[in-house]
Amino acid sequence: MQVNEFKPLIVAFCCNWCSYAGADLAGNNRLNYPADVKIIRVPCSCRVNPMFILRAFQRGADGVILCGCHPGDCHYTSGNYYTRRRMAALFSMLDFLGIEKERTRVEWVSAAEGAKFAATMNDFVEKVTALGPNKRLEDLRCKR
Amino acid sequence: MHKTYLQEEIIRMSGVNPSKCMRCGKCSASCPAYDEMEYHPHQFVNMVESGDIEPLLKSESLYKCLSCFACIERCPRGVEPAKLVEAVRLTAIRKQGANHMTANDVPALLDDEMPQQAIVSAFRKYSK
Amino acid sequence: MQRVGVFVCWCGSNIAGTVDVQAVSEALKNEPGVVFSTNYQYMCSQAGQNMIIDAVKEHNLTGIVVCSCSPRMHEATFRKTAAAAGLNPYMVEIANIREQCSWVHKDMMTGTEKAIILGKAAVAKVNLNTPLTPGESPVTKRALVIGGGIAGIQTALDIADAGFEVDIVEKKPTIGGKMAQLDKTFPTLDCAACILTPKMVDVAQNEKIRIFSYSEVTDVKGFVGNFDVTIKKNARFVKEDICTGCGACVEKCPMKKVPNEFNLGMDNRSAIYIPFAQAVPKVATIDPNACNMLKNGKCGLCAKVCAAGAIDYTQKDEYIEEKYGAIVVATGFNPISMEKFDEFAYNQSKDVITSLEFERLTNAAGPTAGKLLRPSDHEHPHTIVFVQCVGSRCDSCAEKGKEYCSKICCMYTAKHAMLTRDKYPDTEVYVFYIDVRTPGKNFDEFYRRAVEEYGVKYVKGMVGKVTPEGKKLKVQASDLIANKQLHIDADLVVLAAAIEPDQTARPLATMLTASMDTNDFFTEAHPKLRPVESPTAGVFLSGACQGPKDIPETVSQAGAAASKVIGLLAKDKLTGNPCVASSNELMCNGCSSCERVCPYGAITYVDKEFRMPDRTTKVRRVASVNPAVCQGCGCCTVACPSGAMDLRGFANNQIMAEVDAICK
Amino acid sequence: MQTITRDQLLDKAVSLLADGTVTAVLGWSKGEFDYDVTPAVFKTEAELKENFVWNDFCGANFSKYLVAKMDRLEGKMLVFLKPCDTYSFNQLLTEHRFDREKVYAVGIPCEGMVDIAKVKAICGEGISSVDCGGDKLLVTTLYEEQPVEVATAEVLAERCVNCKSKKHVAYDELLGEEGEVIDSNRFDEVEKLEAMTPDERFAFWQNELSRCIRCNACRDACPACTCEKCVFDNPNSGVENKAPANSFEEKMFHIIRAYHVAGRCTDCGECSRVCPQNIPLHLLNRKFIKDMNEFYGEYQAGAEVGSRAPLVDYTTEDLEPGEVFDRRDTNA
Repeated sequence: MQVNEFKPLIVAFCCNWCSYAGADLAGNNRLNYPADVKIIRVPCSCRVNPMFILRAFQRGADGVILCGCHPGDCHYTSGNYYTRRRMAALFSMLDFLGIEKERTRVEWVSAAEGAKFAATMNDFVEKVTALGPNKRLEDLRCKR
Repeated sequence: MHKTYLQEEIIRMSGVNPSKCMRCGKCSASCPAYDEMEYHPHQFVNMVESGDIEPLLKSESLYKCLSCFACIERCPRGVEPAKLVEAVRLTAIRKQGANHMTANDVPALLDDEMPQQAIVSAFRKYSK
Repeated sequence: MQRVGVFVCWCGSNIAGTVDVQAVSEALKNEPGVVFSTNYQYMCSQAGQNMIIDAVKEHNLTGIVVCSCSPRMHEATFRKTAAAAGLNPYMVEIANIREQCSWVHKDMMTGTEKAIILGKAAVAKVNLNTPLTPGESPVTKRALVIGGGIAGIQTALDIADAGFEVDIVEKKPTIGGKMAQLDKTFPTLDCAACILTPKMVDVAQNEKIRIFSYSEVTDVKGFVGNFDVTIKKNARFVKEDICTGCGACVEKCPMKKVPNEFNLGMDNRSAIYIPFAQAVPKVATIDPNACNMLKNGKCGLCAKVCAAGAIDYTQKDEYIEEKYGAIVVATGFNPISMEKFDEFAYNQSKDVITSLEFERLTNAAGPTAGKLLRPSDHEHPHTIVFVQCVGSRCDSCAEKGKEYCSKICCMYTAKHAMLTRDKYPDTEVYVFYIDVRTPGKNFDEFYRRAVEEYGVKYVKGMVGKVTPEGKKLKVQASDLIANKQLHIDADLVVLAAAIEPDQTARPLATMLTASMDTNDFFTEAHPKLRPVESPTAGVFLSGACQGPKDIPETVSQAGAAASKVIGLLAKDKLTGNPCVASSNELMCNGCSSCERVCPYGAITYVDKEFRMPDRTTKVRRVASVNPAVCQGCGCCTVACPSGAMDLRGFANNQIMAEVDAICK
Repeated sequence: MQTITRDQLLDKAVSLLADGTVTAVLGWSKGEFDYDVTPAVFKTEAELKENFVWNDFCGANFSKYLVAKMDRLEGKMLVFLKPCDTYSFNQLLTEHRFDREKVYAVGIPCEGMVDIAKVKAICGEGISSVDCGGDKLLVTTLYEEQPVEVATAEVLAERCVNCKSKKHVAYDELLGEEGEVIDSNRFDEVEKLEAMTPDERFAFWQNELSRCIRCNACRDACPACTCEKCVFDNPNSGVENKAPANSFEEKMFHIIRAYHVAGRCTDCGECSRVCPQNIPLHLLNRKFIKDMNEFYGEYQAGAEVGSRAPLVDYTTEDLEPGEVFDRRDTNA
């Protein structure tokens, strides 16, 4: 029997000003990371509603990562500070419900950190792959 | 730059970050024992930073510092040179097994001229 | 349902090398709403753009998806293309299949697969796009400059020169600021008054400029182009329009023992006073804390001697409301307090002074009429010690001083030392320095002249202690080059005190929603590319309120701020970013969560009447977003529990659709 | 046993109606059984005398009713507030959800309310009457000849056992004695769950939440859930669903419900009180409260009108989302 290699589905929310540009820079420098990562552009990390993250899990994402400007560097001055509180609360709650904590992550990536973007994605994909498919938060009707 | 063991020990013991020094010399300007010293407070900081510890260990300057802490008080960068001097001094003392002192040695050292405080502080230092 | 056209770009081999573009355009044909799908070598080329325009017309497209390079690269290009084709420019979505796909993946199969998914997400989003039009708001063609120092003066003059009205609000009775107190200016040694006072006169005579002296800003409402500002005119008890500035009242005033703040308390003034001879406006002001008439009703001499009848003891503070299109902050700096530096004996001896006090001592209009005399005994000092970096470059843990370099001290100390040696060659002048920083045009030459031609003794090292002893000041210092400790008997010690932003600017920053850094300097919108703008649209920065600056730098920044203001006021209407938040009033709870997180103060609350199903009406408090102020971060949308707040262009349902398309 | 009597409350309500201070009274009305007391608006003395009750089953928090029930009311509404209700009252004022001018709030002391589920666990089903008196309940059931005596302390609701405050933080008039904020053990249960492995926690919640029938009672009773339109009822929100189609949606609903009230929840415990499936929903809310207390400093929603909740505030030194786990792992 052939063993199917598990390819996780990763949704990455990136803020337009820093992290999306950082992802572009990773591209400009041809820094590889797995194609499992799909990026959604948002104006600021603070635009990301916890509902988006839960929706991604519901529809079968195996991991969700949120990238924004470094604290203090937000294009909108304070957006990522709110993100930091919201996500701290949400992630702690998901953990409280028994969801694997490695499936969610917040990472600050500046427009100059193409290498960090690629490294972060490589690491995140590796960790989520090790966990296997997301069973605990998946809507079984929407199976891929 | 790679730090020597001795240098790291002194930095650790003193809790001082010598690379914060901006070479203003206010420590040496404040030092009441300046003229007694071979290596002055600012040189102390600089020599620890560059790992030049051996000459310090051998220098008389170590024992000229009054620990008045004027340099600590006045340093605009919070470097605290006196703590470095103390750390080097301790290192020197710990190396000198010959100078070790026990409580039994104290009575023999007592005389009318010697201030008691000096005996006590010597005892503190040399018993470590 | 939209009619979507998909255009997949090869970008030569940049995309096509790793992504099967043909397969992508084929796969996206089957997506909901897609009626046309194609691929081309260079979509951004003129030919590629024409292809899009033709397709829009031929297939009646209502939405466009371009699978190409990053939207940061060509989103604007394709929006223009859409507009040229008669579509709303915001009906375009870009799928980034170059930087975030073909360039980071090597394998054709995975690259193609991912490109298709990214394309699907873009199609899903564009299906929910709505045409967006940038909002417009009118511009009040008048500027407000807060602070009447050289920064404020220059900004106001430049704005007025372009034909716009400007008001200056200055909290002191006269404009002029710190520069008016200076003697000579480095590196050219022109006299400060000679170059400043003509500008002050220009301000006074310029028809476009109004001066609110002895006034302060107490409230700011509104937004870029439309600020409503309340200015408090403090009662000066003299009718400004009648007073001729003759000075008869000042002469006759019996209360003459008030410390003169213009001379930093080194001499006295009367209770009714004109700060200095060239004051603008040249109008007397009564100090209510010193005037006997105001304190206990006994005197009234000034009213008797005033030929113009300008004295009015009953004058009250006056509040004026004005509208402005732009605001320039030019609140300047002050030297920090020397109280905590015990080692320099500033509190113990009158002969330990700050550099600003030294300026007054050498100024012909100062307390000693320009003769360099010791404050304690009015004798000529023979040995002068200058100490640099007092309170500057202190570590953050040292609460006495500031962490930053105050930037101007090296040069003014060189100036003081040079001038002293020039006028009094018998004086011995020492300058204790840590570093001498002279990065400016002709600055280093100036400093070298002080050393080489004027014989100023520069000593690398710091002063550790100053002890007053009899008539002398014992200075203990280190000379790091000679490796010795110096003991100097000085007659005068001059401290180059660090400078800090004016403390009254803090509440102003709150009013303007302009941010400040940890040192209370105003933050610029971008440290390199937008140095004279604050992050709040319509608020600009001029002079030392943004960071330590010398006069030439202040003047150039003032001009830069003015040009930004002129650029803003020259517009009749402002067009905003259409991707702004908006609140669905039917769903809004009025809970204020969004208002609390908005970094721009763009959200206000209004009471709105709603018709209920049973034909009654109900008044509810609902959020209202000012599209001219909103920058579109979307923070409010997440704070909103009911989801009433949404962001145009990045709406909840659009992002959800993208998530769904990716996770399908 | 409550220290204040029905007669005292009735007298207060009747006299305030009579002198025109208020035109309506928000109070508890008797239901079919002694224990199913329901909230009601009374407009006349007769209605009050007939139906008004005050006993150990008057758990309902009236604050929320002030949002909807005052639209067409001429004059003021009298509302009785137990200490925990006053926090919700303040929180709703912070959110501008009702007009303070139109309310006359009477603070009343509370000695804790009884959880009928606990009574049933002791006495069984078929309870025909419950007599609240002294520190005992006299429970008559269809199946027992003699009434069963139950100590009130044994059947107090969980939220009352771990009561956080006997202090009234808002009122126009206070009946009885003012109490104190209590140093309660309300986070013990949360800590117990935190100490479990993720698998155990998942199993625990899987078991609890799978009982959910999506009746929405928790949302409807919650004084923080006063949205004009709930996201779960809004087809455009992307999370609309009326009934759980699978285990995910149960979780999604409860996470979002708790998240939406995070920082605003006063921990009044109404969600768990009204849950017909006895799901310990308050634990989700308390987890958020406990986290935010630990991460950002103690904060009690509703303690002051106009206070800024942790999620609409920040400091530049806040901990990173990844650190919430390290923090717990090192604490453990």
